[in-house]
Amino acid sequence: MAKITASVYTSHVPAIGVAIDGGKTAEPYWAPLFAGYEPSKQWIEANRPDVVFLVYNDHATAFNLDLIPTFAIGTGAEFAVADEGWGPRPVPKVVGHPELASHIAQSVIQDDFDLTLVNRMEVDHGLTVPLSLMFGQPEAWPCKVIPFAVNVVQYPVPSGARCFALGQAIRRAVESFDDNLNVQIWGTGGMSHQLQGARAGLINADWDNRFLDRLIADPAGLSKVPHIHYVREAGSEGIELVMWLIARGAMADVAGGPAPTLKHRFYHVPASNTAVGHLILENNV
Amino acid sequence: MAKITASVYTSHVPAIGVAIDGGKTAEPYWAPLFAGYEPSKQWIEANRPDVVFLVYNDHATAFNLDLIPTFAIGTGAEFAVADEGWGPRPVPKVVGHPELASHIAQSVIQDDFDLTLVNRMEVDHGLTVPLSLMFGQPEAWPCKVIPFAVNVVQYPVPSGARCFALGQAIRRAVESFDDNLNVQIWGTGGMSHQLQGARAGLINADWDNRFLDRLIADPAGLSKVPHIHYVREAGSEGIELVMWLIARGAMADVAGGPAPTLKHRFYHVPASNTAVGHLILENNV
Amino acid sequence: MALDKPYLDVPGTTIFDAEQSRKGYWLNQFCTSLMKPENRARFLAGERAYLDQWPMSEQQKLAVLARDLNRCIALGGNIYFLARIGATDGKSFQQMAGSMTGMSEEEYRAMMVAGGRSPEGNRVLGEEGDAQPHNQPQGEASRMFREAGCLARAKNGGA
Amino acid sequence: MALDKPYLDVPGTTIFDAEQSRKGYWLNQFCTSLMKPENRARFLAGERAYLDQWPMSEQQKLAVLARDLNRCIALGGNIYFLARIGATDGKSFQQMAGSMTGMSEEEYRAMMVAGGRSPEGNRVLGEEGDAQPHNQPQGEASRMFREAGCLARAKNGGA
Ligand SMILES: [Fe+3]
Ligand SMILES: [Fe+3]
Repeated sequence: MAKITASVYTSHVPAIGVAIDGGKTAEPYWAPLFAGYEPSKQWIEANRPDVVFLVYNDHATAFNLDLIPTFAIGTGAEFAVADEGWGPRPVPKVVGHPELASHIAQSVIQDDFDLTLVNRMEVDHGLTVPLSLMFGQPEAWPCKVIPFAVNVVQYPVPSGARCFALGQAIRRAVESFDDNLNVQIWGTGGMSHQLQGARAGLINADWDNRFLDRLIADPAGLSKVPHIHYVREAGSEGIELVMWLIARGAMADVAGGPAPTLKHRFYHVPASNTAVGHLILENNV
Repeated sequence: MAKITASVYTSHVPAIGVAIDGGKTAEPYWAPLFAGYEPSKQWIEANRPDVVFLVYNDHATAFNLDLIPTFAIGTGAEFAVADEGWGPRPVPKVVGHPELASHIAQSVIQDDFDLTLVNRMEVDHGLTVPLSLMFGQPEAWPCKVIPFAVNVVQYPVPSGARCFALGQAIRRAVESFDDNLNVQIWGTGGMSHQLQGARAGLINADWDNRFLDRLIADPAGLSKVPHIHYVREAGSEGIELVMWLIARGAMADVAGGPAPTLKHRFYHVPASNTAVGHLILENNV
Repeated sequence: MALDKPYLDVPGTTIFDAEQSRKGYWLNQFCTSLMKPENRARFLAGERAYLDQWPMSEQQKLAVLARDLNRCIALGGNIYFLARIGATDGKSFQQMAGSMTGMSEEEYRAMMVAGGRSPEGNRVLGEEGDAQPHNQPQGEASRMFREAGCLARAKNGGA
Repeated sequence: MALDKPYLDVPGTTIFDAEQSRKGYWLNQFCTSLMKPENRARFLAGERAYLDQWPMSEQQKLAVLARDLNRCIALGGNIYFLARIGATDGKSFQQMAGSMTGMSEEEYRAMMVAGGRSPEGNRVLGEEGDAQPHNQPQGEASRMFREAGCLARAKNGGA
């Protein structure tokens, strides 16, 4: 049986990718941020997943205005790294897990989530920066990755409650897969940031830290926060945080199991325009 | 306020399009079928909609295996007629209603339906054959059309119950649109047919007629029929009938209003490989 | 436990699910390419060469060349994709569907005009309907096929 | 009644909803074209000619030529699409975001290093924060801008 063993949460700021790719991680601006991910690299070395179910948003890369899926699951065998305008990041291609991805798709569609299945798409910094933060710069990514893209670009984006319920359905789906697989689910994006207008650069450290507290201890309550609160408090792009609720919904305690163990918590301002938040929660089942 | 005034249900067999485009509607094979749509043409002449919300399935035309949305709503200004391999049908392009379509999308996504928004796609016989059956061969279609494509090609397809619930959400969405619009919702596809294997040509007139009975009088009960019943009883492609439940769910009685009036009912075998069913239900509100 | 597939015991019927879709990915995408008139022309001008541009299995290519739609479906094809091949050949959906039953075009058309194939005996594998595996192929061809089989068996001493 | 848009009273913020998306469709699709290196080169080699191939409004084209991202957003652009223009110019997301505040690159970077813009006074239109319309533009440029405005008003007799 496949099992969700842990969930990882992290911002996916493009500038972090630029810093890694350009060898700038030791510079004074970046050193404190990367220091915050050192424990995570050690943790994942000791807790290597077979598959990462990686929840992220596409930033007008694979999907432009011709077609916008609310939830898209990557069921393909591999996914190329996109050219977002600066040339593709020099990172390995992403290898999928078509069998598990199709299995999850089948299960959650029967659970009334109206997914879009995608066999061919390019993945952008939303997916590759978290991989770089956790795995560094390997020749090939050390595990398979199922990309799961959420629309948070054009409104309406899915509600926190919908995301939280989807996470629960994903958990049921993973646990009904016959092969023994160690699966981690990652929720990415956020924390507070705004990339537009006179309000660009907004950071709300208090709100972010309360979000982290509640994500750990009261995810069901947190899932009921309406979008407008994210926008007002965490900036227009802070809405990406709803994606963390998908990963959190997949943890055992939400289905009546034991509470997860907090293995790591980190918060840092700034990375470029953005506040960086990071959590690792381990399941105890 | 926009209002759903009626729902129309019809098969969308490609050969019907070929017969219309080729001027064969008076031939002995086809005459009984087109006679069955004469009352419908008169009815729609007297009950001209401003917009048709047209539920159909794409037959590997706009969507191939690269990307398969469960539910896709056409929010674009117009939609070209596809070349399905025999050259495009000689019918007018389809003009959309971007404002109403976006409004419906926004409303039903907030109601937890995970739509894919599509601004650019070509539409196939699933959408154009019903238009031809109801409107004949005009220079331009006499109303706007919002294409709504449902995946019934690759399993899992959405359940009857999910489709029925979606119809109810669409009704709420239409009624919250400010402009006065006469909106019809059409459910297309089916009835019994199988296009593959040793069982090709299966027709189950009893089952089809019970489906029509229940769609009129007991849609909530009908919506609980599992997929496998459709496959066993109505052939592998009979599964298209789940789309009729979207249109039926949008009728007033489902939301506690008065029962609709049956304006027309027609059933005919065969059109090519398929049984043809057709209903018109008028709302009494 | 794995997901339920309640549709595996329907005779003469392959449900196009994720597993079939993975198997038939390139076969179906090749078919999609035939939606462009220039590709239809290129395919017809040199079928094998056109097929060799696609990462399809040799079995899939042979099934396409033979226009054996049942075999195409067994190898992951889906009828709505495969219909692009029929369209390229100028065939209708009725001709394509009929070709999978073993019946002649006239036999299949006559069956449809007479009300189509009955579901009786064709709901579950192991019943006695005309779509059951042990009753294939169907139509006039099948009688000739069976007689030829009998003759062959008689010749080989009944093995 | 129409759908609720509770996000219209957030200062300095445009939510990219269906209405903005319709308005900005071609502007954003033009931006998408810049994901291909050959298109970036063609755009840089002749910006106006490249823009004229797209059914964008004249206002949208002028806003792109001026690299006025605030104006682009008002005309239906979305920052993730508009970022392709910045990428083509070799600019970072920080440079692009900063350019919309009126601050210099150094001022904006310093604000971020100091912990970013405070949400205080910036949650609802009409409060007193630095992102409110009556406090634009921000930074050193604004002081010069305001002084210039005062001088002009003084010159025009205080109108
Ligand atoms: Fe992001
Ligand atoms: Fe159909």
